Amino acid sequence: MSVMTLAQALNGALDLALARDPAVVLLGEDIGRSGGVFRITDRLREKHGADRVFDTPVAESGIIGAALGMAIAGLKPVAEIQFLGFSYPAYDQIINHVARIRNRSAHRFTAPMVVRIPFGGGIGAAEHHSESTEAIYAHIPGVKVVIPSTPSDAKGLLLAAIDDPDPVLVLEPIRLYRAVKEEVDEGHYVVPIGPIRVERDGVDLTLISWGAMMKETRAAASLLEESGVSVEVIDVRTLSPLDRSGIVASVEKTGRAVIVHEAPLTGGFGGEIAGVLAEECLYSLKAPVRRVTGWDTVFPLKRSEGHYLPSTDRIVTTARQTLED
Amino acid sequence: MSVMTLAQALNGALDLALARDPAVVLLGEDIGRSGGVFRITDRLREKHGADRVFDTPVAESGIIGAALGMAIAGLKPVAEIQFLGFSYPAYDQIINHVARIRNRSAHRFTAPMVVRIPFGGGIGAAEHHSESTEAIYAHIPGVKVVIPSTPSDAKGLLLAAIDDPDPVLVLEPIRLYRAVKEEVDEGHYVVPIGPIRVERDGVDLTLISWGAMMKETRAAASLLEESGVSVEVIDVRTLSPLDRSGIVASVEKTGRAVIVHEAPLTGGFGGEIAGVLAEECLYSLKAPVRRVTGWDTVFPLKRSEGHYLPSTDRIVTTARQTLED
Amino acid sequence: MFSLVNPDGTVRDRLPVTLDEMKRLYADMVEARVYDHKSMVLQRQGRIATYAPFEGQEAAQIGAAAALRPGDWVAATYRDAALMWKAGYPWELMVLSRIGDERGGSPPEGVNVLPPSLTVGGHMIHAVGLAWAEKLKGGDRIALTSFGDGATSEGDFHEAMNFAAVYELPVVFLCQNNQFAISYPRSEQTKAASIAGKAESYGMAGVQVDGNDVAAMLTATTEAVGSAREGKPTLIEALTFRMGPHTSSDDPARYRDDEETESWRLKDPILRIRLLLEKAGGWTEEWQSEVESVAVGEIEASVARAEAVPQPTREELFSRMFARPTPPLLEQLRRSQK
Amino acid sequence: MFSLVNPDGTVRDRLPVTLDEMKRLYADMVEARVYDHKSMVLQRQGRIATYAPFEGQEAAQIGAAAALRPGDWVAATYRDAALMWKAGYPWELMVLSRIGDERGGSPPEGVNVLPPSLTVGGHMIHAVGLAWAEKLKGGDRIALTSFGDGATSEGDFHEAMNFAAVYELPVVFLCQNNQFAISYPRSEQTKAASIAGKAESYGMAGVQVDGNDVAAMLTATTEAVGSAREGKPTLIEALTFRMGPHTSSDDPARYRDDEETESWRLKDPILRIRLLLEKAGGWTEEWQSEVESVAVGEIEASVARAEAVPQPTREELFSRMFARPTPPLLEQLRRSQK
Ligand SMILES: Cc1ncc(C[n+]2csc(CCOP(=O)(O)OP(=O)(O)O)c2C)c(N)n1
Ligand SMILES: Cc1ncc(C[n+]2csc(CCOP(=O)(O)OP(=O)(O)O)c2C)c(N)n1
Ligand SMILES: [Mg+2]
Ligand SMILES: [Mg+2]
Repeated sequence: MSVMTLAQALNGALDLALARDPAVVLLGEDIGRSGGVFRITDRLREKHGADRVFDTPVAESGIIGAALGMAIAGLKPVAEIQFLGFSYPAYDQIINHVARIRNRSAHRFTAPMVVRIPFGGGIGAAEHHSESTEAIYAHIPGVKVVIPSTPSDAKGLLLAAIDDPDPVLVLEPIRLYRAVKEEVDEGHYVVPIGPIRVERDGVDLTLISWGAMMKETRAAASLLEESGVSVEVIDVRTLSPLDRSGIVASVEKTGRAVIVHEAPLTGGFGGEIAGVLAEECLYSLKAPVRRVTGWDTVFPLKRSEGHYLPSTDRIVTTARQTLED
Repeated sequence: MSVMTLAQALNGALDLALARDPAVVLLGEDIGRSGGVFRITDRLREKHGADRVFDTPVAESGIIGAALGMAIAGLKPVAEIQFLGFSYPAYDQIINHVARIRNRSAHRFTAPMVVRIPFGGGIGAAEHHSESTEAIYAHIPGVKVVIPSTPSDAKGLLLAAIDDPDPVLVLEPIRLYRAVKEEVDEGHYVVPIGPIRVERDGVDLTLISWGAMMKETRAAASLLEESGVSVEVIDVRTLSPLDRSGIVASVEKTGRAVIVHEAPLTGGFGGEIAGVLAEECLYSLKAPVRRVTGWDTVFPLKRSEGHYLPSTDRIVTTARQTLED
Repeated sequence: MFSLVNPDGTVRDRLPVTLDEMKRLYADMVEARVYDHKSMVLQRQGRIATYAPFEGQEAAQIGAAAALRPGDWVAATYRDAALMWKAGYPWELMVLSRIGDERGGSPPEGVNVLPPSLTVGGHMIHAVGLAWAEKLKGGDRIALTSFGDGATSEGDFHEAMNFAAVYELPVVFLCQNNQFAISYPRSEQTKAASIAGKAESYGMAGVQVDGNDVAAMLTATTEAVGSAREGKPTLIEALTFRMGPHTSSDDPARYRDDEETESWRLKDPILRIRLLLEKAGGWTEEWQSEVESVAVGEIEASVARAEAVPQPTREELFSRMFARPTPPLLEQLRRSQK
Repeated sequence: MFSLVNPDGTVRDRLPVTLDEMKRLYADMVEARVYDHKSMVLQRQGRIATYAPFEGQEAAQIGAAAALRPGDWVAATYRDAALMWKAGYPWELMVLSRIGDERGGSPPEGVNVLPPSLTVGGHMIHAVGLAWAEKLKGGDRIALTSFGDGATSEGDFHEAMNFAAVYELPVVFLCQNNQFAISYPRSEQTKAASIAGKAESYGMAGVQVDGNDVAAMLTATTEAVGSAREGKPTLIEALTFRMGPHTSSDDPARYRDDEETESWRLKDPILRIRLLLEKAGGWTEEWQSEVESVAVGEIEASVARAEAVPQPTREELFSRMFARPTPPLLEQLRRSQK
């Protein structure tokens, strides 16, 4: 065990994967010589060789499509897209090919590959560098989508993704890369893809979130606890396949739910979860489900980030309303 | 007035738009000489000229990006993407540029453009030709998404889209192009973008759907009415901006809701609507909200379509369960 | 343009292909055409869904595939049934796909031919990735990807060509320029003098070949495969023509006149080899009818086997998504069964 | 490679640019560099967000923009502040954008310069659409789009180039080949001998220009703009070098050695014109310091004005999305206010 940031945990996972399985290769823009714009692949090219870690031309569709070909031929490519806002040129490859080759070929050809993508805002970045469009990926049948919010989950989910016989998207919360530290096992271990993580047990209210928003969600939970509210906190971790029963079990217990995400409200993945609660928890719900999310706007530039991003305060206020209903 | 199919109504709307506004131009693959694979632009090139109706190279990103440039420069382009399954190469242009140019330039540059896309399955088509991925478009801040299910709505919504100062996606249900006929006003008129259409009034249950699934939804409503159930049927028509209050008003009245769509369940737009009901209608809901949708699978080939597509029967059965709760 | 056999069956200088090989290629083209015509009939009879005929392109497809070794990868299109078959993909499975059954997408082990891509352009980069993997694994397999003139306008063509050249990958890019992308003519698709010429902007070799000359296609592709094995990708532009409609639901009368089509009939890829074989004394009435009956027998049997495949179960729809169905899929399967 | 002024300020044959013009271009480059250096300082001081410096590329940008007429369209990148400014986009608004305020994206009426695109490659096709509209409207405006060497690998480059050529549109494609895409060198980005050469595969004219020679850039771009007005697009490859980091958060030491950078210092675009002007007797100490103080004054004033712009309101976040805010936006705005 040693204390690591989320970024270090990811780097460690990739290092380990490259060392233990010769089929693992990395490709992406600036991931080699410069170690990635967020240094997640730092030193991996020096360590494992230029024939394992590839810098690529600036072509996202090419990166994902080439990774798919590699995967079909038996490698385990881990591709990086530099920011989620630049993943869209590859959306066609992901939804039409990566997600479908197994079905198209009735299991004859498969895509054991991983796509790592930094995402989310809150760092005053330029346009396109703060996107949270996880919902458009979680809606694709045939790909799995995981979003770690702690260093140990980051390493375990990434290693599970690399072991998975099917394609997995790993969305990495930029804002948390270096914001959180914790003890992480240096060896190889996996965090299963699917199950939610109940980060904190409670009986009065369930706060449901994922990615960078876990930070504000945790803070809100602590504030609520201080005022005597028993809060259950769920880190969804895997958006697809969704752990419906895990979420339902918690809300059946608490009877109250607030969902928190950074993406715009309409069509965001919070709608899916609220929908699940409307289907499964009607009789146990003591108050309306509420969503604390970004607004239906473009993610703004630095000066307006505060107007857009869900704050701890907004979460607490919404939770209190929900407790009063 | 004269009786038209949905396809004829769309063709009439485009004909009218080209005639009344010189700024309107059409571009897309095979829309000129051959009049489009579904003949929606039939004869428009002969009638309005090769400098108004353009056949393009096979390049979806190019089509949408060029249309955006045209729109910024003051034209009103109406672009066609041949099938929704082929729209993804243009997803980047739509989410990163078409939807953002107004915000990016603080109103200085705008995108008064329309993108028409045939979508949906049920005709035993080949792979990629049966997609219903409306949810990934309805989640994009900055574009509006409409889905007509009747000839008069098709014409009115398309004309409204062309008049709209902002970008509008018009998703056209392939299965209904020639399946429904009705009296349509030959003149120019618009159906406002936004409001739902209550197609049938009822008090016991609300059926909510859009696009081709309106066919099965209508059929289910009739069967239920025959057995004495008073069903309210909502054609959502506009997914974005969503008419939350219109939907909520209906469900507050009936206390029961079943949402029907062809897209896969998880992350489908039905989740958003069920989520809205969980937020707004908890106290009036007499039964859990239910979704009758496609499964979380790739849309299958002809032989398995019946295993995937929501049937009138599935809608009726689900409605009855909801009435019994 | 590189060509060896003229439309009248005469040969430009000497032929690097043996008479027996030519007879084999001829027989294969005949069988392919039987499949093509049969498929159009099946479609009209409603026994298969939309079909994209390749009549006129038999030489481009059979000649190119004949240059491959077992184990080489192929990523082709909806119009490449002849190419895929010659590379080992059974007719039967292609019919099954057209019947609307995903199991048609699963060729036998050892046949490294991907089920055809129906998105224009999306699959070329897969060949690049396949070749990249083979290069890293140190094998000598290559990947051939086939696509049309229209596909060269997609951004994916550009990215695939560039990656192949940048990483010096064993890929052969085969563009069957059949002069149309549905209704859009090659002359408008690009203002480039030739599609083969596009190779240069990737630092890649490009060659224009008479796509209706099976000997030229075999020879040019064999050369390209050879350089591919040395890490030098090539773009082959096969000049050919789609004699039929784009698909069974297309009406060519809307965008091209019969004269153009008829002018290409004289350049028919099968006819010219028959004339060549006649001149070379390698052709007899008996042999022709034998070739035809073998072909008809093969195709009829393949169609019969495909149509005998039982309907897919609902379970398969769910089980095909992942190695192991996810909990949501299992739950949905349960719901679907009540 | 087309060039007119050597690094030492000597001129190859005669200069098609007047001495006064050269002095104007020189002064503009000096002002641009002042802006560039000032921006790096502002970034370190935390007064603006990430900044992408263009030092070394002043000639490519000022020379190209000098060839444009008022009303011509420009679609450029995050690194093209000098080009955009010369085309009429106020420094002040570019600073405002970097401060993190969308209102910086709104140039004055009549200035047809789009706010810069931060997606690599996505904006070239917008220039194509802009030019297409102008052609249809029958005006004689052209569109110039600027992008880097890395952007030429994106599929969007391919589609934009093809559309421009196919429809014979008044577009100028300006590639500032500054040798790197972040850490990825031009030599790996494409195996093509030159980027200019890629024009041929679209049936377009391509020219390679010394991007550090403002006279050559002005001359070549003026010619390209001329043919554009006749419906003939051109691809200009400006050979230049990014002297600074990719952005303020990049560390070039990881991927390139100082020698390479230093070798380009000798080819500095400003230095060579100063030497030229000295030789031509068009340069004096006084004039230089006057030019510099004007530049500093302009930039300082622009920064001051930008920083004086009041914070954006929450309402603006919602009102910027559509011509009229939609009901969901209005409701969300209400919620955001409690
Ligand atoms: C990405 C994408 N866009 C559009 C289509 C619709 N479409 C199917 S075939 C075709 C024309 C392709 O022409 P070409 O590449 O020349 O191949 P050919 O059909 O002539 O063999 C088009 C536009 C598609 N299948 N995929
Ligand atoms: C579509 C997309 N992919 C990746 C990025 C990340 N990125 C920003 S700049 C850059 C390199 C661009 O290099 P080049 O085109 O040569 O322009 P330069 O920065 O050298 O001026 C990359 C990869 C992006 N902004 N957009
Ligand atoms: Mg073709
Ligand atoms: Mg560069």
